[in-house]
Amino acid sequence: MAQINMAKAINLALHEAMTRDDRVVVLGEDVGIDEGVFRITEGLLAKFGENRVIDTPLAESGIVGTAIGMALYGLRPIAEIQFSGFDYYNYHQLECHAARFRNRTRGRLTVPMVMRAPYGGGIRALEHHSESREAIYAHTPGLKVVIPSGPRNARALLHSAIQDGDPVIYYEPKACYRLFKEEVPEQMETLPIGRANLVLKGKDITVISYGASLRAALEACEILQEEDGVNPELVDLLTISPLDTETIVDSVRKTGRAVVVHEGPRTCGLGAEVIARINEHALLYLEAPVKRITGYDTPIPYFQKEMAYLPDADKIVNACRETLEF
Amino acid sequence: MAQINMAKAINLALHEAMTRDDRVVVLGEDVGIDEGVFRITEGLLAKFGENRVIDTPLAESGIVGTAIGMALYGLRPIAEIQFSGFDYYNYHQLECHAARFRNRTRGRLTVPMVMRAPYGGGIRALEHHSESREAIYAHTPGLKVVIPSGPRNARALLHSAIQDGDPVIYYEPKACYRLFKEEVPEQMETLPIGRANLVLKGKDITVISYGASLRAALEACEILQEEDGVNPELVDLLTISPLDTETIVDSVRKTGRAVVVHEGPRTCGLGAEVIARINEHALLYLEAPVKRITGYDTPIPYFQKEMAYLPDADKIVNACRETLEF
Amino acid sequence: MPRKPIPIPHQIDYLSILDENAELDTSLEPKLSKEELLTMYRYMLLARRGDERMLLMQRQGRMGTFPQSSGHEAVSMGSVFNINKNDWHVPAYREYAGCLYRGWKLENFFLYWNGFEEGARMPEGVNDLPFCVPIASQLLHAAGIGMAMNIRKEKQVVLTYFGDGASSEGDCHEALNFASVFQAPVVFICLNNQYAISVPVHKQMRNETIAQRAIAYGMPGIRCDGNDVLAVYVATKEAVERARNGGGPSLIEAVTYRLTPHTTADDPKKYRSDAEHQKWFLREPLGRFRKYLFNKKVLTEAEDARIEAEIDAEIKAAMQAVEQLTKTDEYANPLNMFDYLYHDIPPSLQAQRDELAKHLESKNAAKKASKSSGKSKQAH
Amino acid sequence: MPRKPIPIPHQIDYLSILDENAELDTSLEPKLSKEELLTMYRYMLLARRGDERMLLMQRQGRMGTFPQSSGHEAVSMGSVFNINKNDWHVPAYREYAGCLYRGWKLENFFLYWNGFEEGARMPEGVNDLPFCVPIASQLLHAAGIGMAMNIRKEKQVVLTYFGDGASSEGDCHEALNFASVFQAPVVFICLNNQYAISVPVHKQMRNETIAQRAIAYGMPGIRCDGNDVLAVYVATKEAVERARNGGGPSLIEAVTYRLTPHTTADDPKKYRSDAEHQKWFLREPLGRFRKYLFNKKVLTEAEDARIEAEIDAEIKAAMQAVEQLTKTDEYANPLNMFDYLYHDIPPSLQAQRDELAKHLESKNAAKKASKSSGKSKQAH
Ligand SMILES: Cc1ncc(C[n+]2csc(CCOP(=O)(O)OP(=O)(O)O)c2C)c(N)n1
Ligand SMILES: Cc1ncc(C[n+]2csc(CCOP(=O)(O)OP(=O)(O)O)c2C)c(N)n1
Ligand SMILES: [Mg+2]
Ligand SMILES: [Mg+2]
Repeated sequence: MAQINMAKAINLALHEAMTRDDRVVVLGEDVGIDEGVFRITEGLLAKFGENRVIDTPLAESGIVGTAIGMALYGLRPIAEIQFSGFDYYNYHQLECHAARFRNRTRGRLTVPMVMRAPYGGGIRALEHHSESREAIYAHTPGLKVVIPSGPRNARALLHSAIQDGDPVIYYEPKACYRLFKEEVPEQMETLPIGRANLVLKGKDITVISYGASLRAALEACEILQEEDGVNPELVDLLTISPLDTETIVDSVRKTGRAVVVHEGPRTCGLGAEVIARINEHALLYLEAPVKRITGYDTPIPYFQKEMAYLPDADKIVNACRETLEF
Repeated sequence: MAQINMAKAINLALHEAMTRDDRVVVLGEDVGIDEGVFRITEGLLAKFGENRVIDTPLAESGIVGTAIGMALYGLRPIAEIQFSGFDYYNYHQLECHAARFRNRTRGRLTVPMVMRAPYGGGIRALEHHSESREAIYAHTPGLKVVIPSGPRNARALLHSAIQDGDPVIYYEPKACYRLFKEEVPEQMETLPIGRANLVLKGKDITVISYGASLRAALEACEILQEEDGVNPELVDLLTISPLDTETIVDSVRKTGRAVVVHEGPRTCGLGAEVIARINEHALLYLEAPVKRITGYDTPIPYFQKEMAYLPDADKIVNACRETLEF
Repeated sequence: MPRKPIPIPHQIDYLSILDENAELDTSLEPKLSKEELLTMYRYMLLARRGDERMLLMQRQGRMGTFPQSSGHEAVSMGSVFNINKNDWHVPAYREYAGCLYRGWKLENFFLYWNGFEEGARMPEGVNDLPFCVPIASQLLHAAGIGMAMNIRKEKQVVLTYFGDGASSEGDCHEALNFASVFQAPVVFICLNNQYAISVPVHKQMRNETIAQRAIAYGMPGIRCDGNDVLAVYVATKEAVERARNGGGPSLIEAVTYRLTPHTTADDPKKYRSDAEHQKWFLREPLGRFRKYLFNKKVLTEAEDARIEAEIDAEIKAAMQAVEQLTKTDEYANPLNMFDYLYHDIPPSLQAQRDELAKHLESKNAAKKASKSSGKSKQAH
Repeated sequence: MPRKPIPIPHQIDYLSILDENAELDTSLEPKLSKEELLTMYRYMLLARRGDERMLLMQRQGRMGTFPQSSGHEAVSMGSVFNINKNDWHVPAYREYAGCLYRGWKLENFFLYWNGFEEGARMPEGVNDLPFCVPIASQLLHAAGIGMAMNIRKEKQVVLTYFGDGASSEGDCHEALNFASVFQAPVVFICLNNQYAISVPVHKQMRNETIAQRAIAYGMPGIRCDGNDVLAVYVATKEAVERARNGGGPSLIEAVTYRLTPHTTADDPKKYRSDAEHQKWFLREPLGRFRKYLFNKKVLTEAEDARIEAEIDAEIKAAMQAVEQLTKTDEYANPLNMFDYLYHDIPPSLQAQRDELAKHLESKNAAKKASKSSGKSKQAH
């Protein structure tokens, strides 16, 4: 198949999923005739009609709450929240219900649904349009949280999310939507939820990241290889809940050093959890404190200053160097 | 002054604050004639009238959103959410507004308000009535999060929260409401927000906790003293955001071992953050991995099994012993 | 361009058929067979007696805090009697009568309110959601189920319930609006029992009725006597037929009264008068319906006694069944808190399960040891 | 107990005074002085020209994505003209005219939509909240401010604004209900511009008007021509007077049209027709008001040209001011992201500030070094 970008890859997965399973429906604000504010739902309305591609009223709790009802009924709804900064409006529906129905009813009722939302900064957007609060979902038992980093894994993971029997939060790093292209296979494919990916095999230091930050991490690793002759191992988490402890721990046991990178706020973010698991399973292998290159504990600033807020290759390179020299 | 329990101490602080500052108002569900489902607002309606003690409609976003408006106008609202498990309904108001107005307007407008809510398990309550998700707030830049552990600090911290210029989440460990009494001074007092308390000075291991879990931690420390001749240092965080890194780190540098205890879910919980900070500032002092005794990554079960979910002295003692023997 | 009133094509009716003295408006009386009437009566009575028994159990410490349903039987039963097994029923938490009629077991109640998740596991074949504690959130599930029926072109309907207090939540608004926009076959039934815990309805809203909220959604609305099972039946019948025939959602306000405290933890003396309670007690639904059945000769003293005895036996059997069930490992083992969260347990959660398993084992071992040694220091 | 309609004591009027052809209903014409009329015109024009200039700047990359206000000037100006400085104004994000009249500077807009928080710092003495991006959430702040006025027994009022799409949010419902229950002096003004991005109002709701939502809250409601600044003025005047005299909140639906895309990132060709746009373009508020002023001889060509020139100069001055401001350390330094979050910066946040400061320093040093050495590898 041709080289496609992540926006196209997600769109492709939606087309494929809706074609193969008529229980799959898409709902959200502007997902129909407008084809999504990022054009992620392009072509869906034309192909599948108003019955399965549903422009909803402007109400996030309404979108997620009715999606839960649809899933309980037996459909496979995919609810789009226009920007992750607005999914707080529906958090109670996810926490109180999507995450709990299976447990509450001892398996009798389930909520196989996906909530998709673009998240993260770097596109010069308005206030509330650049948030990265995936940790809230990772802290919510009963949800799974998947964050792709490129076209191919985006498509595969979206299929996995749709086919999963449990509710999955699928956060799309919007800065990557049109950042680069990748070959995706002709055949649709899935990727196991809960499994991280070793992007680079190395031995000197482990860099752990996901989503848009992964690009910065990759860039940093290349700089380290080129300029420092260092061999970093780069882990792309892909799923942040449940977390792939094994891959993280195996790598750190090998390298003895690690840097965690994400753009969400630092306190109680994913970096903290990764460090806690390293502490639990690989403390004795550590040669240096694990560093966190993350968003700061402030709201992401308006776009003039957002690049200073976000992790970038410079910050990661410096953190790695400090960790290596520790 | 007489010995009083925590429920009474919080009530006392409300009486005092409303007496000394007529900008202080209380609003929430059943806070008026019913005096709160836990009787925390006892006597307030009778003393301060309907104008300042406001029974609201049943709508959490409404309560917090209007409290934000009141604070912007110049009042000092105290919004009660009946149970913390329902404050997800108003999270968007806190994240998008309470936490941001000062920053957004570069100090021009501020939201000095308190959101009080009883949190945590152990009182044989219904589903959604025993949640402990303080980490969500700790992960939200712009909020402060205070959790008292006993009558005296509950009263003092509530005064600090009310007088603070920024929005404060004041989570009340409801299992402690009537658990024990303590002497509180005649004069009203405050405690600095952001400062932890050394409950026990020790040298062998640091136990870090807060809220209702602190009781279990204290019990565990006493067992360790008695049965093992171990000298634990017990830190009561009191504020979980901003976190008192210094007190934690100083203690761990001294003891070299630590156990963190809280009842919220483990992944991305406060324990993770505490471990991350220990890693950052005291890694080389660590003799063993820091253990987490926390709620599991499931919703807290219905009450028949909640005690197995919650941290208790047994679990903490075992964790400390394993850490000491590591 | 003068100033002129906009015609608003909505009328809100009030409906009452069997009044508090069991006087009947025969012109409005629905045609229900003897069997049908007795079925309704039976489940209303079962709900009432179950409620009363649970109160006793609660006082004995054999039940947790729970919201009683007494007084709400007519709203629940009168409405639910209009739908079929393959329709959906989305209760709040006071619809005991309707739930029992739908196929819930008394065991579901006894377990649920006593802290066992198993109580929320509906019997197979029952298209009901369990009770919903977070106020108003269930209304969106009902709307979504209705939307799904339209998507799948199924001619089913959904009944869903909420309180007067619940009407203030944003989710209630969103649910009514979604259902209206998508013409979902959902009947929204408000049990206006005039209080949300201590807050009276006139502090909850300033509008004269909840029914008139229907106008805000371009949806049919009606108010009825919620203690009159016949009025509720007729009002719901219209709404269900409309929904089934593609006419979209409706809003029914059923005015009733909570005969009991809000829950077993509540003291209504603080906020409502004896006189008011007394007045409404005389209007309660069950006695009125019983009189009607006697007047119609559908029910006799003997038959009534037989039903009471049958119900009593049913309750006792359920209590015994629950006593047995809760001793089984399936119900009693704390480790089952991990077993239903996801379809497959993830490794990190399995590790937590193992951690607790180890802890429980060592605790049991310690307990055994301390039993033999006589000392017992450690907690819980 | 028959079935009978419940009288609902609410009437929703439609109000139009100056129609799209600038025909006037003189019986309804408000008494406004020449100065008043010119002030209104001036701020409407300033908003329009500011909007147009920002679009140019955006196309040149000197402005971020922003929602244009063109077409909404009458709703904003006609309403805001009824309140005083010490009343409160709680906009959504299209009320440019009213904001400028209230005392916002063009700089506020130019900064805000170009990614500087400083744009949301209102001048001292202005009782306005900044624009609000999370839809409908501001309505609760307005309700709370109104409640606070009652608590403090101040005779102020609040005007607040929201879109047709915003009316679907739970927060909108909660705000209307709180304001109603507490009789807060709040006037809720819905700019029904018939679209929420691409979603037309008939997919947003099924009710015939947004004004009839007032009935759901037992609150006065009115619908008016939102392109008619006189109608908006009169409708708001009634509501403001009622609010100020203890009569509580009101809901005004002002029917208008977004003359532009939703934001500069939107392409309305996908979802609305040229014909429709054309039709509504002819109804736009500014030209109509201008005609009225000419007809009344309040405005002449010369005076109009003078105002245009004045506005042009004002816009240019603001652009220059912003260019200077944004070069200052106060505006440009990324470290200021830490400086306004709390009254006092907590130690752990100070540590993060220091971390970024160190990083920026080393980056600057590297930049300087690489400038001299000619190589430039690292990011951003
Ligand atoms: C979102 C939420 N907020 C608060 C509560 C606590 N609560 C439980 S029942 C109740 C009152 C409900 O009143 P109403 O809707 O009238 O129903 P009723 O109990 O009278 O049947 C409250 C406030 C809750 N369960 N959920
Ligand atoms: C809570 C929330 N959801 C979604 C959005 C994205 N969004 C911005 S404007 C808009 C449409 C608003 O429509 P309307 O209320 O009619 O106002 P208009 O833009 O037409 O003035 C949407 C969906 C948002 N800003 N906030
Ligand atoms: Mg009620
Ligand atoms: Mg609009």
